[in-house]
Amino acid sequence: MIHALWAMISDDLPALQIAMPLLAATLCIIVRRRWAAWAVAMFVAWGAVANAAVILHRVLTTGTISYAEGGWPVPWGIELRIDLLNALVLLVVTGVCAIVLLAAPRSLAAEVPEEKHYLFYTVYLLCMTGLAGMTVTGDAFNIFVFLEISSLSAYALISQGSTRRALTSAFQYLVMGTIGGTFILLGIGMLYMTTGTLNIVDLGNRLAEVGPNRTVLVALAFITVGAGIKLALFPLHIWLPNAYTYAPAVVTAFIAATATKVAYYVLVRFVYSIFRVDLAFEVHRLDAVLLPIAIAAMFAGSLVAIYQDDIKRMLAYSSVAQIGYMVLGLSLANEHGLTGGLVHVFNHALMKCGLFLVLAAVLLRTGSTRIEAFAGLGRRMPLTFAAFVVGGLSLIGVPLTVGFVSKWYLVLGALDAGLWPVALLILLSSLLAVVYVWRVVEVGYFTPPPAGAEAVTEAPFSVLLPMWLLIGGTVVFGVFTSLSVGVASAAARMLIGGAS
Amino acid sequence: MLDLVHLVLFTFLAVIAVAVIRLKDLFAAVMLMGIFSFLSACLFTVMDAVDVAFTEASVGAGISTILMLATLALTDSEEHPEHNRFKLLPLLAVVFTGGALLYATFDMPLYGDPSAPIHQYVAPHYLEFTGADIGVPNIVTAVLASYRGYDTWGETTVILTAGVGVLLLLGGHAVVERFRRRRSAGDEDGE
Amino acid sequence: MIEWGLYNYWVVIFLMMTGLYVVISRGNLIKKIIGLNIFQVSVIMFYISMGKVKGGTAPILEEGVRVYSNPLPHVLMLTAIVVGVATSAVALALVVRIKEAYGTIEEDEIRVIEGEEEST
Amino acid sequence: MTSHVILRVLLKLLIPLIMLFALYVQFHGDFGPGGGFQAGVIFGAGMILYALIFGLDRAREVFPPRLLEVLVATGVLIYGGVGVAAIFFNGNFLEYSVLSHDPVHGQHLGIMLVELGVGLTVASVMTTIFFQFAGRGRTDD
Repeated sequence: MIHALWAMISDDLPALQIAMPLLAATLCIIVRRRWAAWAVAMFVAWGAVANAAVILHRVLTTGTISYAEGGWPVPWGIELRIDLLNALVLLVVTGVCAIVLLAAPRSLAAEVPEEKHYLFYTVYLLCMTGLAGMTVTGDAFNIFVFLEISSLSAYALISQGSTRRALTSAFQYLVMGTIGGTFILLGIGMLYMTTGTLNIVDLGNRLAEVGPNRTVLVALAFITVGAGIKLALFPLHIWLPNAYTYAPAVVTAFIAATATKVAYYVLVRFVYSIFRVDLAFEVHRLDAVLLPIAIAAMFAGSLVAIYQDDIKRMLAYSSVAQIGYMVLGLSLANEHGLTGGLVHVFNHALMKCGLFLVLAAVLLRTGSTRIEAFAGLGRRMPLTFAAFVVGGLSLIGVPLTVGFVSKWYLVLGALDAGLWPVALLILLSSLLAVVYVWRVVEVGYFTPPPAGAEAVTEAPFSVLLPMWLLIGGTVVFGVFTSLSVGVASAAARMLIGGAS
Repeated sequence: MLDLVHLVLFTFLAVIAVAVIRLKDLFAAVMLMGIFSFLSACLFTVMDAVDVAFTEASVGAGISTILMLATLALTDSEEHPEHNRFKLLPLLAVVFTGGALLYATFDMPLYGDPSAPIHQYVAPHYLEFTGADIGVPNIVTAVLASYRGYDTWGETTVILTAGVGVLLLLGGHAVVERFRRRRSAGDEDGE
Repeated sequence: MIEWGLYNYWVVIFLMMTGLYVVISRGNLIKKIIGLNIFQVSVIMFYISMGKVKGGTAPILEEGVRVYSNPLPHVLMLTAIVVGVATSAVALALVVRIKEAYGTIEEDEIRVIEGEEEST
Repeated sequence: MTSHVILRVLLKLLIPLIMLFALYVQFHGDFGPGGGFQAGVIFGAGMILYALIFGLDRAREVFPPRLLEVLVATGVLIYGGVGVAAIFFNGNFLEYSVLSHDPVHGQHLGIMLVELGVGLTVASVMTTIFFQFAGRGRTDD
């Protein structure tokens, strides 16, 4: 019976990856009860992780998977196409979604009325579906459709923060995000106009035949700017600090680790699979634009982070800097550099999601995420605070953490490109991270809690577990790099080679 | 004849778009936006996109306008003009973006040119095989629901997301108030 | 017969940019949404323009008709219209909540209120 | 809403016609312009009109918000259900051809069902959104 079922669906896993969470989201509305909705979400989220793992395994063993939605062959129908690059991103998105869900009921109860939790889980699953949908699809317009699903649900999730500033942050994100999405739509329109197709592989091949022209150049510009807004590339990042600061804690943990990563994936996909290295970098010199911007982002994000008193906002600015590293990897356009950028998608998701869950725990116990709330936490919430320290070390890029791995490959990439000043700047910007992480560590271990402060206890297990799963991951994957770096470097080789 | 209609519609659309910038009265601006949508729908008909025209007329001129009016009833219907100082940066940004798009047009196929790439590849397949594959005369329906049915499922999900999003934002007013009170009674730094 | 050539695109670009200008230059939140709408509808016009074939008719199969306009941009834009109205609905709901929480829907006034909140 | 007698009487006659037109658009989409989305919007507009004329309370009695919520979900569920059903008939996701012995007939069936799902979701979402906006202005809720 089980075997028969498996034989039936085993070829349809790419489609089920999207279909199951989406159907589960609608089920959450129907069941309505808070715990039932959570159970449905948990079940399907962990199922999605398993599915993504099977897909990654299959891609590693048998190569790129192509799935024709509706049974219509390419280019007439929509294709799902999963290679090493999106298999990795898919695992990140589903994994983060499932792990954060563990902490959701406890953390949400403090911020969102219980009667609304079922709607919250619905939108949460929709957001995950949107992000996963953007990741697996092989069709340029389909990326736009799922981009809008994920964006709309992200706006709704962010607006659920407990202060009124969540509303204005969500609105600001909505306006910028819609402009970004529409820019991407315009860019896709221009590509379609010059080639007549929407399938990504087909687009790449036909674009190579057409060669450079003015419409293609502007399409590249619009897609870069549109994706730049969605991935919060400096100076288009202004929506991000507010959105991360005022969203509910679990939403920040989820969005910070997934939404910008998938936007980065989209940019990589367009640049390397559609425009491809010769058009994007040799003809149109995209690197001349992106490289300075990425370096500016690394420094601007870290510098501003140092002066923040709200730790949530501090980590948000740190994300701006980390996105700079990823884009740096993209714009180096060599194998080591791109490996560094791609592996940082995985690594940064681990550490940022873990760190934001630390903040969720602190918020739950002290009612604030401002730096004063951290006074004496090293003793009062030892496990939580230790997680912050490990995550912070990873942000800095200390050896044996994942942060080191990414920076190692970025430095190698910069040296390969003959840009040793860039390598130096990578190291220099890490020092800035030391400053802002140390500020918190100092307060946590060396500032005594204010006299008469309420007793604070260790965070509940349901928050500690996902937190340490992720923070533990930053050490495990910092030591055993074969999986993450292996997949990322193979993906980078494939992308630079021009095949997809 | 159709070209004349095309020209007149374009003129009206341009006038309306500029008027929206200037208008202080939000009620009038919303009505103009409804008219903008309706005129666009007419333009889509001229360009043979009857399904799109139908949708734009019912959504843009209908539902959107109703929602805008409902929002105006709950908020302000006047823009505060003192906030509209002239700012140079937005104008520069728009001129630059528009310039880039203008630059792009010079390698685009001319309007209506049957030899444009999009009329040579993929689309002819739909025109040729829809009859045999699907047996539905309206090719737009066939492509929408079958060839690109996955997109349309995504589109339906977008609508679902909007509905649930609005429920999250506006639903259960009393529930939210109770939650606020309970929270601020529990801890002082509630909000 | 008017030869549209590229003029058609130019008018559409003008409309697009007018919408974008309203979004980024006006401080009133509802005005911003109206601007977004105009921007999105103009992008739809851009797609529909490229689908037109001279002398063609609407892509509904009929006896005796040889030339049809391209149906694919129409299909894509049906989706885009839906995305537009969905975004508007969520944006308007946010505006209603912002009005309730701040008492205003002008960006500048909201910024002043938030500035005071931070300094206390 | 006690005045406007003429309006109310006229609209009472008009609303069934609007609903009928929505159904026509829903099921005639294969042949002419129209389909699930447009039909859903028209149907939603009919319900909104009802709420405008007879008041929100009565409209909520006719279309309870909870029912609308379930209908919103059902539409997407039908669409996805057709897709998953195709998998169980040994096809790909959303491959309607396998739903019947004759591929073209399967396509007809699939398109009709998914359009129904689209119409259902769109109509109920439009109504839900309007109810939420209209209900917001009042103190009780």
